[in-house]
Amino acid sequence: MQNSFYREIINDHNLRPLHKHMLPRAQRELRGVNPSCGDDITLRLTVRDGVIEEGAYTGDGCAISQASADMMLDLVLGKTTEEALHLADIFLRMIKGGASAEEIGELEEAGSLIDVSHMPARVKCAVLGWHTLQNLLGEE
Amino acid sequence: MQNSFYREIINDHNLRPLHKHMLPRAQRELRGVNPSCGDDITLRLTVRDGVIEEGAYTGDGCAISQASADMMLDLVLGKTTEEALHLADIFLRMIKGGASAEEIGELEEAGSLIDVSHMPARVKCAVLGWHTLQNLLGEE
Amino acid sequence: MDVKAVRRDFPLLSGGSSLAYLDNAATAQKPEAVLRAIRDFYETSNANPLRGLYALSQRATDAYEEAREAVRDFIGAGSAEEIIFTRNATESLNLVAYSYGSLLQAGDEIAVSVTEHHSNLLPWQQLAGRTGAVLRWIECDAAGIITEDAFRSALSERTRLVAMAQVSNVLGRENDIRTFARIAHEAGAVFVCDGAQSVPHMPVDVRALGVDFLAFSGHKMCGPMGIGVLYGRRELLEKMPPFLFGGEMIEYVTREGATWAELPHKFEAGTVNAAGAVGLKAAIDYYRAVGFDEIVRREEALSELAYRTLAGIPHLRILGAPEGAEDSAVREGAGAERHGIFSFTLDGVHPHDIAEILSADGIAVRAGHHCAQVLLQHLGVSSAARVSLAFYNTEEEILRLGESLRSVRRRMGYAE
Amino acid sequence: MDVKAVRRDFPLLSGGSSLAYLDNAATAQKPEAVLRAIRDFYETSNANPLRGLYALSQRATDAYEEAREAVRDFIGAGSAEEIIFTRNATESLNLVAYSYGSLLQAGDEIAVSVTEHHSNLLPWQQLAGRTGAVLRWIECDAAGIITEDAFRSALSERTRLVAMAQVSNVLGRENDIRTFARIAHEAGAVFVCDGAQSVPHMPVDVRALGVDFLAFSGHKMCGPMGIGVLYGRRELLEKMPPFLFGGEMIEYVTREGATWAELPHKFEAGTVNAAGAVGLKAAIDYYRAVGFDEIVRREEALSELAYRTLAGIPHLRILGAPEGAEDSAVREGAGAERHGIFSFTLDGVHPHDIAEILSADGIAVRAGHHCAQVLLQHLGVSSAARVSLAFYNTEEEILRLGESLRSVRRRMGYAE
Ligand SMILES: Cc1ncc(COP(=O)(O)O)c(C=O)c1O
Ligand SMILES: Cc1ncc(COP(=O)(O)O)c(C=O)c1O
Repeated sequence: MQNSFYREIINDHNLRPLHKHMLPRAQRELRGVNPSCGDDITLRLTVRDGVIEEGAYTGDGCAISQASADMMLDLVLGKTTEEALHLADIFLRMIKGGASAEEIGELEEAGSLIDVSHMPARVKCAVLGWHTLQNLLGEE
Repeated sequence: MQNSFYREIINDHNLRPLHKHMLPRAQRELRGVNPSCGDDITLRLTVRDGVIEEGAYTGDGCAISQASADMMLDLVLGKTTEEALHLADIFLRMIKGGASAEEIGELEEAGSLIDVSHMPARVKCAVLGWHTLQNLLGEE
Repeated sequence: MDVKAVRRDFPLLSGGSSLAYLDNAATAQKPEAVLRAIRDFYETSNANPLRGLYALSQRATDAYEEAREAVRDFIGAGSAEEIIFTRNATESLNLVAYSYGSLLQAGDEIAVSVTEHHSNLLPWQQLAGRTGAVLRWIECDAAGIITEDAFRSALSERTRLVAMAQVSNVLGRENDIRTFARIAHEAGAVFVCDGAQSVPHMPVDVRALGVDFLAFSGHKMCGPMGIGVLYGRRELLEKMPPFLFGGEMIEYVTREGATWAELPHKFEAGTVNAAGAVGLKAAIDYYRAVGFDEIVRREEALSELAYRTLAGIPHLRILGAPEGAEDSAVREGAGAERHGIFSFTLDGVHPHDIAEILSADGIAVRAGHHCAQVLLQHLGVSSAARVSLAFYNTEEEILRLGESLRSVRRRMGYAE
Repeated sequence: MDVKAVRRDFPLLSGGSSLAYLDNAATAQKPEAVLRAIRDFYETSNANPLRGLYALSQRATDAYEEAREAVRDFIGAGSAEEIIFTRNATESLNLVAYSYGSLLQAGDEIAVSVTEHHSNLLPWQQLAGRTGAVLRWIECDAAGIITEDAFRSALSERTRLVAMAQVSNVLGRENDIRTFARIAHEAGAVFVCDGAQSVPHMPVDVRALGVDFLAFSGHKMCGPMGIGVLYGRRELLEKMPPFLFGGEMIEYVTREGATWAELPHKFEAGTVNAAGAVGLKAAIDYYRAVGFDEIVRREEALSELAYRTLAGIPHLRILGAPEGAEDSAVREGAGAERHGIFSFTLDGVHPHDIAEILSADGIAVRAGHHCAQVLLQHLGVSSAARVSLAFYNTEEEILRLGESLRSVRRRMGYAE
């Protein structure tokens, strides 16, 4: 499983991330860390009228943590904060094995991380960005 | 083993001790205790010119601890403190399995406690009086 | 219950030895299922749990966490994070005394019953010494019973912690933990329950009892040695500092300081005893397979028989029983109330001699202070013999015990 | 050494699985002899040791005390009373920190090396916090080596205690304990040696080394989980207060206070893990049967091969190795010096991804901070992969590791 898993989307998002950069005009930022493995992400967003207009992350960590954050931003940019939280909820349930196929469809590319639900040691990596997003948006 | 062991000399010394009484004119007294089982002996002696003239014990405890003290007094009364310490040394070695048959002969009746060397849980009971004697005579 | 079949599950009991093992309060025998579970773990899942990314370590982690879940379910805890694996009940109680105890201050009061095992007494006595807290004693009556009045009179508005066993390891009496925990809470104290002698013998539900902490040992309930449990209410565990420091219990460490892992790991420093936890789970499964109700019923019946047998023996005095109880006078249920634990003396014979003679007859009982010197002082004896039963004991073993006991005074040289 | 034969002794390794288990520094696999010893204990000798007067309890006591004697002999201690059974090395070190630590005062100094495992670091950091003692760091150089100068400069006339591992669990380097212990003693300090990674891999003699305390775990040397050892010099143990309080560690208890049992029981509260101790003895016997010299020779050879293999892999950096070491440049003995422990990074690939990919190839290595965050901060990495060997590993496994590692960057999407 893991072999092919690494070969596809994840490697791409890890090696050639679309959203891994600074965001000078960010309104909000939050750091999320997995102390046990050293995954470390800082998420930055600009929200206007309830819509996530801009977003990016910086950080360091395993392919899964970085790719997952990148896919997440791909998905939530341009969406309302409500929609973003809804998607985060689905993602976290998917990783725990509790989301429907239909819901997973809503996650688009991030749905490919469903494999992590069979890799308990990597769950923390996959959800790091999403938890950080929840905390950042929940902060209002 | 234990069955016959209890049937003989020990029961006799336990039930009808010769030296279990107070000793009003005692010069020296010392208490010895086995905390784990509650064996408790107070040994009292009168020593004149290096000879144990009078001796007795009071206390409480299992048959082995009481009988052993009684036999010990039987043996050391009238002997010099040096001889008494020599006999105590033999007794303690016997219980640990390190005395010769000849030495054990010197212990007279107390030699019957050799069986205790096969009953590790009772070693402390058997040696209580003898240790107390050593401490009492060593105190000078 | 088919006792013969049950005994066949226990290699030590079924190996052709005629030993009557009546020292179950000290430690229980182990069924084949527990031995097999330990071996299986080492043969198929042995790795250091919690940190490995490879499949073997994941298997070890799963086995360990399944054991935690089994314990949670067994004692009715709300969450597996409230289950901390320790070495034994003693360590569980020390953990609370060191960690929760560090929140106490001089002048605070700790109430402990006089019937406690040293493991639920010394940690509090030492804590009082360290902090300047005051140790208050909850007294029992001559029968070993702690009344509500006695309980209340040991408490004050300064009481911060109450420690009490659910079942005494000397008297076998069960304390009314539910009531006492409620009263303790009303006084603003936390309630630490020593379940070492109750969890193996009756269904215990921490939420129904309302206790804040519960400690017990695997080895007394047919599980392996080296594994114990501390249940703690989450809110309390969360505010408590760690006890042991080392691997697996941290979040961040720098030269200046450290932050701690989440529950339950915060309290599990170093490599865990996963094989022990797996063995404990197998013991719980075994209890389930035999049926806990069945176990309780059988132990009650054996207890009744044992009480009647002991009460009928001349010169024998059961600790905490009315003076001179005689066979015919034994009230129904008086035995079952003792949960299979009977401590006694025999006039003129030291308990060590009793145990030695019974041992010669192939009967294993304990003699001594049973790690409850304060209780024995209170009852005015320096030592006692103790019989303690488990469901795998037989009526025949109890009758053999009775016969052997009847012969002891004669064999010690008394004319009956 | 006939490795094939040795591997047949290990059920998990010989069960037809093709797993290359290279996480031995985390925990070792168990030979059949150890599993059998545990089972034998429960089948023939299971009782609560130390207090029973009946034959079964005596057997349990004998088995337990024979295990203590085997440990004494194994590490060259003067007396079995200096051997305390604990749960693991972590608990052993915490015992010293709580108990010996209580004799320290504000302003006293504790010296700890930056290379330590959290289990030999946090207890001292916490002790400093509790007592007001000052924690001083013994620095290592970029290769992870602690020089005598570095050691001396962390000591002062206020140093009361020095804590150091004999072998680092990250770098595999061996510290010159004999020299450091002597210097510590000259400064008036006691020397605590963490032997978790040394005792399983080299003959350790506490008197030859001159250490005051030595801690190690059974599970890292083919013994069971849940049993560890603390060696302590008798004079020190005697003046130390007990750590855990409860059954079996007292002499007298009254309502007012207590006096303690003699060594080693003073430090072994509650029911002991006799089966665990018996399992550890079986592991020691197994080491003897295979031959410790043989084990050391073989582990040195495997270490050499592993170092050469790793050093030859592009983009791979071994922690504490000279920058850009290349296959041909590897000095003879440079691998053996690491006692089978190699931590490394691979440019552009997070260690978790390395471990995951190796796991997919049936190779078990660890990734993370290895409970040594202070060392990793010092070396400037946040995480690393680690290979750790035992005598039952094979050359073929190491070659497979090399191949697999060579493919990792490609499989992560890099063009080599
Ligand atoms: C150097 C070192 N010290 C201490 C420990 C702690 O050992 P344990 O987890 O068995 O307590 C370890 C193992 O993880 C170690 O490698
Ligand atoms: C009531 C009670 N509490 C605590 C303990 C201590 O249990 P352990 O020795 O397993 O820690 C015991 C058993 O000896 C006990 O009977």
